[in-house]
Amino acid sequence: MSRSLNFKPSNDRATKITLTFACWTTAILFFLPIAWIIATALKPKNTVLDIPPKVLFVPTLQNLIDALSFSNTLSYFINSIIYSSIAVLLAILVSFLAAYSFSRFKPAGTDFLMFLLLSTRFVPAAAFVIPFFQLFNILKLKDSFLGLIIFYTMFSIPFSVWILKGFIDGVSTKFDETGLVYGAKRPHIMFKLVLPQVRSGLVAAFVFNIIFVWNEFLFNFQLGGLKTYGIPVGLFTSITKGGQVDWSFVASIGTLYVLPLALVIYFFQRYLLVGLTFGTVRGEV
Amino acid sequence: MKADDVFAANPELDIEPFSSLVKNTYQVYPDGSGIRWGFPQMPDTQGVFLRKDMLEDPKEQAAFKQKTGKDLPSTYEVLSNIEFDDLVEIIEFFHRPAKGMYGTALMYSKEYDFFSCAYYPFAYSTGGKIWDPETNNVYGILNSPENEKAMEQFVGLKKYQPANFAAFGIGDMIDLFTQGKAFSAWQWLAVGKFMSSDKVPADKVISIPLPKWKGNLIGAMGGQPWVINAFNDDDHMRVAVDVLKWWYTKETQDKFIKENGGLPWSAEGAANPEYLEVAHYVKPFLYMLEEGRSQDFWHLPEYAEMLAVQQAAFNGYATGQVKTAKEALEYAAAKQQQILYKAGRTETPPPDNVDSLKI
Amino acid sequence: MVSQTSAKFEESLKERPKKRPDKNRKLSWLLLAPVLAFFALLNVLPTLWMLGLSFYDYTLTSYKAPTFTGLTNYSDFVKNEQLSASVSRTFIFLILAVIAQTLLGILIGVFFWKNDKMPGRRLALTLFFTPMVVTPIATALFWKLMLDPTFGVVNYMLTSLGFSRTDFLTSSTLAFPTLIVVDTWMWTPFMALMTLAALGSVPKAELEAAAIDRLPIWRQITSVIWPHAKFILMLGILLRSIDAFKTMDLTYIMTNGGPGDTTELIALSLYRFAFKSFKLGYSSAVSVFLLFIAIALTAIYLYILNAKKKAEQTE
Amino acid sequence: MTNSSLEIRELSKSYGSKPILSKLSFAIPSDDFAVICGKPGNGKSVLVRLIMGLEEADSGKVLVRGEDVTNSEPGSRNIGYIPQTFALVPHFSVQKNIEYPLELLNASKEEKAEAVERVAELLKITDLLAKKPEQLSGGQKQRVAIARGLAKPTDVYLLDDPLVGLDFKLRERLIDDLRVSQEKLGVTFLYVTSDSLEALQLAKTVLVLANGTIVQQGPLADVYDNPTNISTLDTLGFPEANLISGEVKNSVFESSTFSIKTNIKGYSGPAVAGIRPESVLLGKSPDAVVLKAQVTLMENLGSEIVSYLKVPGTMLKLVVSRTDNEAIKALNSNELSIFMKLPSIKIFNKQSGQWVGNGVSLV
Repeated sequence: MSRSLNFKPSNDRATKITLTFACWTTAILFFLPIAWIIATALKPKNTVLDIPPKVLFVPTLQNLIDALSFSNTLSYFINSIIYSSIAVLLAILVSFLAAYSFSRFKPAGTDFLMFLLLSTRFVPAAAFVIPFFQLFNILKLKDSFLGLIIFYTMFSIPFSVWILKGFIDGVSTKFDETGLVYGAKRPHIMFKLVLPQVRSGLVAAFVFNIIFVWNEFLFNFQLGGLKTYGIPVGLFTSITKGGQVDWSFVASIGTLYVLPLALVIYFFQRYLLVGLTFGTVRGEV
Repeated sequence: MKADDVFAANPELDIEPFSSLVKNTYQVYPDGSGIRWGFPQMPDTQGVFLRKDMLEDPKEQAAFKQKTGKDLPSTYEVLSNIEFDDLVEIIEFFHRPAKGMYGTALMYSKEYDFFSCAYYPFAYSTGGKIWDPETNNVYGILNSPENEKAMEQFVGLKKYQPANFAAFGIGDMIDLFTQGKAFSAWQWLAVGKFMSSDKVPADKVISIPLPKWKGNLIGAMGGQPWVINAFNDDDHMRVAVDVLKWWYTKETQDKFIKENGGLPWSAEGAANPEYLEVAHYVKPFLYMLEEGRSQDFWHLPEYAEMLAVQQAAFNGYATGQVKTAKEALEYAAAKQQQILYKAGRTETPPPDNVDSLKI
Repeated sequence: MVSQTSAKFEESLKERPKKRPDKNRKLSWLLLAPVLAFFALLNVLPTLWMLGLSFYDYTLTSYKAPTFTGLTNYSDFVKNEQLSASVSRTFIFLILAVIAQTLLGILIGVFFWKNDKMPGRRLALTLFFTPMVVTPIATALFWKLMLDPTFGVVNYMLTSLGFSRTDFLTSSTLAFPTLIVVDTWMWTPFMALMTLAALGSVPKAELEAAAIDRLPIWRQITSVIWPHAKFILMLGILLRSIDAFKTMDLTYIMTNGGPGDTTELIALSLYRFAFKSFKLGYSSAVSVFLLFIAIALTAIYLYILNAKKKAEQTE
Repeated sequence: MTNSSLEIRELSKSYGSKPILSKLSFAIPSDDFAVICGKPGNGKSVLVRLIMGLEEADSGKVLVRGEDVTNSEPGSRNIGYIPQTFALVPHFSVQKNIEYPLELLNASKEEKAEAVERVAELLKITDLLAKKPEQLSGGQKQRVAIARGLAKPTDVYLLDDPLVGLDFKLRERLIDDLRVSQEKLGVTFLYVTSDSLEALQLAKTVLVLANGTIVQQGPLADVYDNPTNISTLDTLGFPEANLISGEVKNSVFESSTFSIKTNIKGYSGPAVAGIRPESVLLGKSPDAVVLKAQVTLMENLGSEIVSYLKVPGTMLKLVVSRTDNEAIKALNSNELSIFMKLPSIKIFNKQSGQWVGNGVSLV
């Protein structure tokens, strides 16, 4: 039995080199299609469909500039940033309150409510669009930031509650009790004592949901409008120019799209892991 | 809301179209009622784009002559009256897949109405019908032997196309043609401006109407109208009418046709010699727009559902999932009959086995 | 030192102490209120709406007012073999894709986990994770381009290597497996991430002990790793299963359900009913059906999770 | 008893059908250092939570400074609190942690600075003030927690087993500090612990908690020397007391180890004789129970050695000083004889645990 055949981080040099090679190869293989998109964005427009494909070319930023200056692209980007960040922050705030309540007071039906919350994320989006569309028309919320923010707040609540509850469960109730004994009021305990201790959970919930909301297309498309469309809609509605797919445009938007997300993943890798497991794992990836 | 009401208040918008096709396709509902709901925006008809430079190449002409004993036509006058079989002969001649040049490209995609619209001229021109607008019946009409033969002929052209022909839509054909990989493409004429590139510049392209089947030709209609949403408030309504007024001004139409590759459709625009000279695809467009030369399909609220059914079945035949054209047509006809029957548009029920039909 | 007990005190002991007004109970619901309000407005309401609609014949494009038709929509749905085929196709897709992603994800996850100090690990993981965060609209479109027989780089490489041109997306035999491959590309990183998380939940000491004892690899897995890791892995499989069941972007963009209906998954059919045909009643019935499947999957997972909790409590 | 700082009256609490505390009562006068000592699982932490108001009693009352606080909020009871787990807020500096109770009272900057200086000096942590809790060792954390508890300007403090889990040396030091602090501040400490050594070292007054109630309360020496309940003997003292089961008949205690005459009146039946290890002596003596013994195990406690002796019918523990060479020599010999003075043998009712009498003479 070789030493490497066990489930602990390896120290053996040969194994390490093999593993490093395997990991990097895998990473690059998976990234290749994305790399192709980025390369396409940097290629001169008229060489995109060349066969054999142009691998060596003088990169140009023209496509990116064109994409950003096309129609409303820039404002779609800004819209995306506005509604996704406000909605996710709002969701985290209300989710924190709820998660605190679930964790500390365990009101009747806690398990059931948590289950209900989670199950909503599993309904096919198309099923809900029409009721929402009609609801938004009745409430006059269509194509308004208020409407989108309300929607995406709900959209972000289930996972936020789950993640934050996991984290608050991990903070000893001794803090609450010590605070109570010294005469602290509940809001003080929640925001001054507990909240700072679940910072990782807050970041995880933020990272996790911002990726979801940033990528959400269908509802933005149906509930939004010219004032409030986000970048996925911007991309979707401008794929074709004159009947043909504008590959440079798609690639440029794809590139502009992936960059912030890649940065988020790079800098908040740990939190991505934490978010995906609802706070049950807090370690390093 | 009714366009007639808008015309009543703004008579200057009521522009005379070049042919009744425009009115019947984009304006009137229900068929034959004369009640107008829409405003013509961008009518479209079908044609074939060809590589003029290849047709005019003396070497090719000589080779063609040697191979077939016929002259290789290269002028609009001759090509615009070409018979289907003759066009296929030329396509076959230029089909050189080993050199990365395909003879032609047509639309077989499942997307939207791509397959259907590309296929309809084959059916219409050989005597096929897709339904009976009087009784709203489909079954027994769509699945006719004529349509079956037409579909076999239509899909039979795959031998001159790339392997993924069955996914072809407007964009794929533009890419193929403008990258210099196809000799010809059966395409909507309204995208004519995009059927050239720096690899295949506009002066190397010629467009013609669809070919004729023993002298007969009926194409499908494309394009779209404007319509005004009846739920608009007064402000939106005013703006909508203002947009229409702007759209129909001479300046806007000039700009649309001369600079943006648009097409004229009004009696006045069609008569404008300037417009005719703007691009090669204006002539075939107007030709196809002549009375009776093109035909639209069902004007019914259920059209989307009916379309989805037949697109899946027809595309299935193109890809080999459905073995025969007969099966594809049978499936589509039965399902469409069911849709219309359920919607209360016809008295005739679908065949009994309709629920168990599968592609 | 026991205090003198007056008669009055004796008296007061007989009655239970007055309950302090239960502030906590009130507070707990007050804190839940915003989330519950959002939930009621944006989930309960639409769900009930959807449930209600599913009993009506309601088509936006017809002028008929919605009419109550009871279970007709459901029976239509069940009778329609085209749709049943679509549902079973979706399950096949789900099973194959999730199995592929899980196995590959575990393998890659273990690689990265064992190599926790490799150079540039963070960057490698970032590259590896990107497929699952970029909008499928862009990636699916580019896969379509890359797989194109004429312009695609994949076919270019295949032909350069002497293989024949392959039309991945228009062949009725290849399109479905091709979609599974692309879906696997997109979601294997997710399962690898869950694997990393699952392995991270195994106490280091137990792993050390297993390594020192030189337990055979399968024993390490069954007796040390699996008991800790299974819940997070199960969670990953659950999330993936439900998402796979909902797959729409990929099929919509890459094949539109074609060729024919060989890649038509139920979410796409649903989308068509709702947004192409505007058959609200019918599409609601389909949605309710999908909702039940999703809830069933979730309930199974939570059942397992609770079984775990109970097991821990009795320990 | 209005001058008591803290008084508990017939407090009862059960979880479901499981009674935890039953009719527990006691009172602690001001300026006392009172230690509640009870073995683990006897309901100490529930008692603490009830006193602090973190839980509600089923019945009974809690009085602080003579005032009924049974139904008041934890924060309004004005008790200084030092929790068992440190519960130092991780994102506050040590200084801020200590100030925290004052912060909540809206104390002025000067008041806070003064209080911090006072308790920091008391607990010798002045140099730690700028640090974060995570930078502290366990003992330092505990000092900070104590300092925080003491920083609250009040006259009643509840210390919930604050030294649990600390190493021996630290405990010794902190025990000293606590005693000094209590005296300097001139306030009431109620200290809850399961460690009888701590109780012995700290208490002025000791309260023995057993079976959900206070079985004995009084000055330390008094309680130690005159246990009125077998639980007291069992709980308080280190090493634990020797217990020998037997029977009382006509004032005579009979067991398989020895039989003696006692001063028991009005009780006969099953009984237990309790002898503290330090009352078991080496050698022989008249008017004492003399037994032959064999050493089975010697446990070195540093300054003392505990020997486990086999005697007829049972085992006995005996303590000798490490420096007592003669005694150690004796323990190593084969022929060993031990004796127990008669008054040091306490007899308890086996059922109720109540003290019934002492030995008076040999049979």
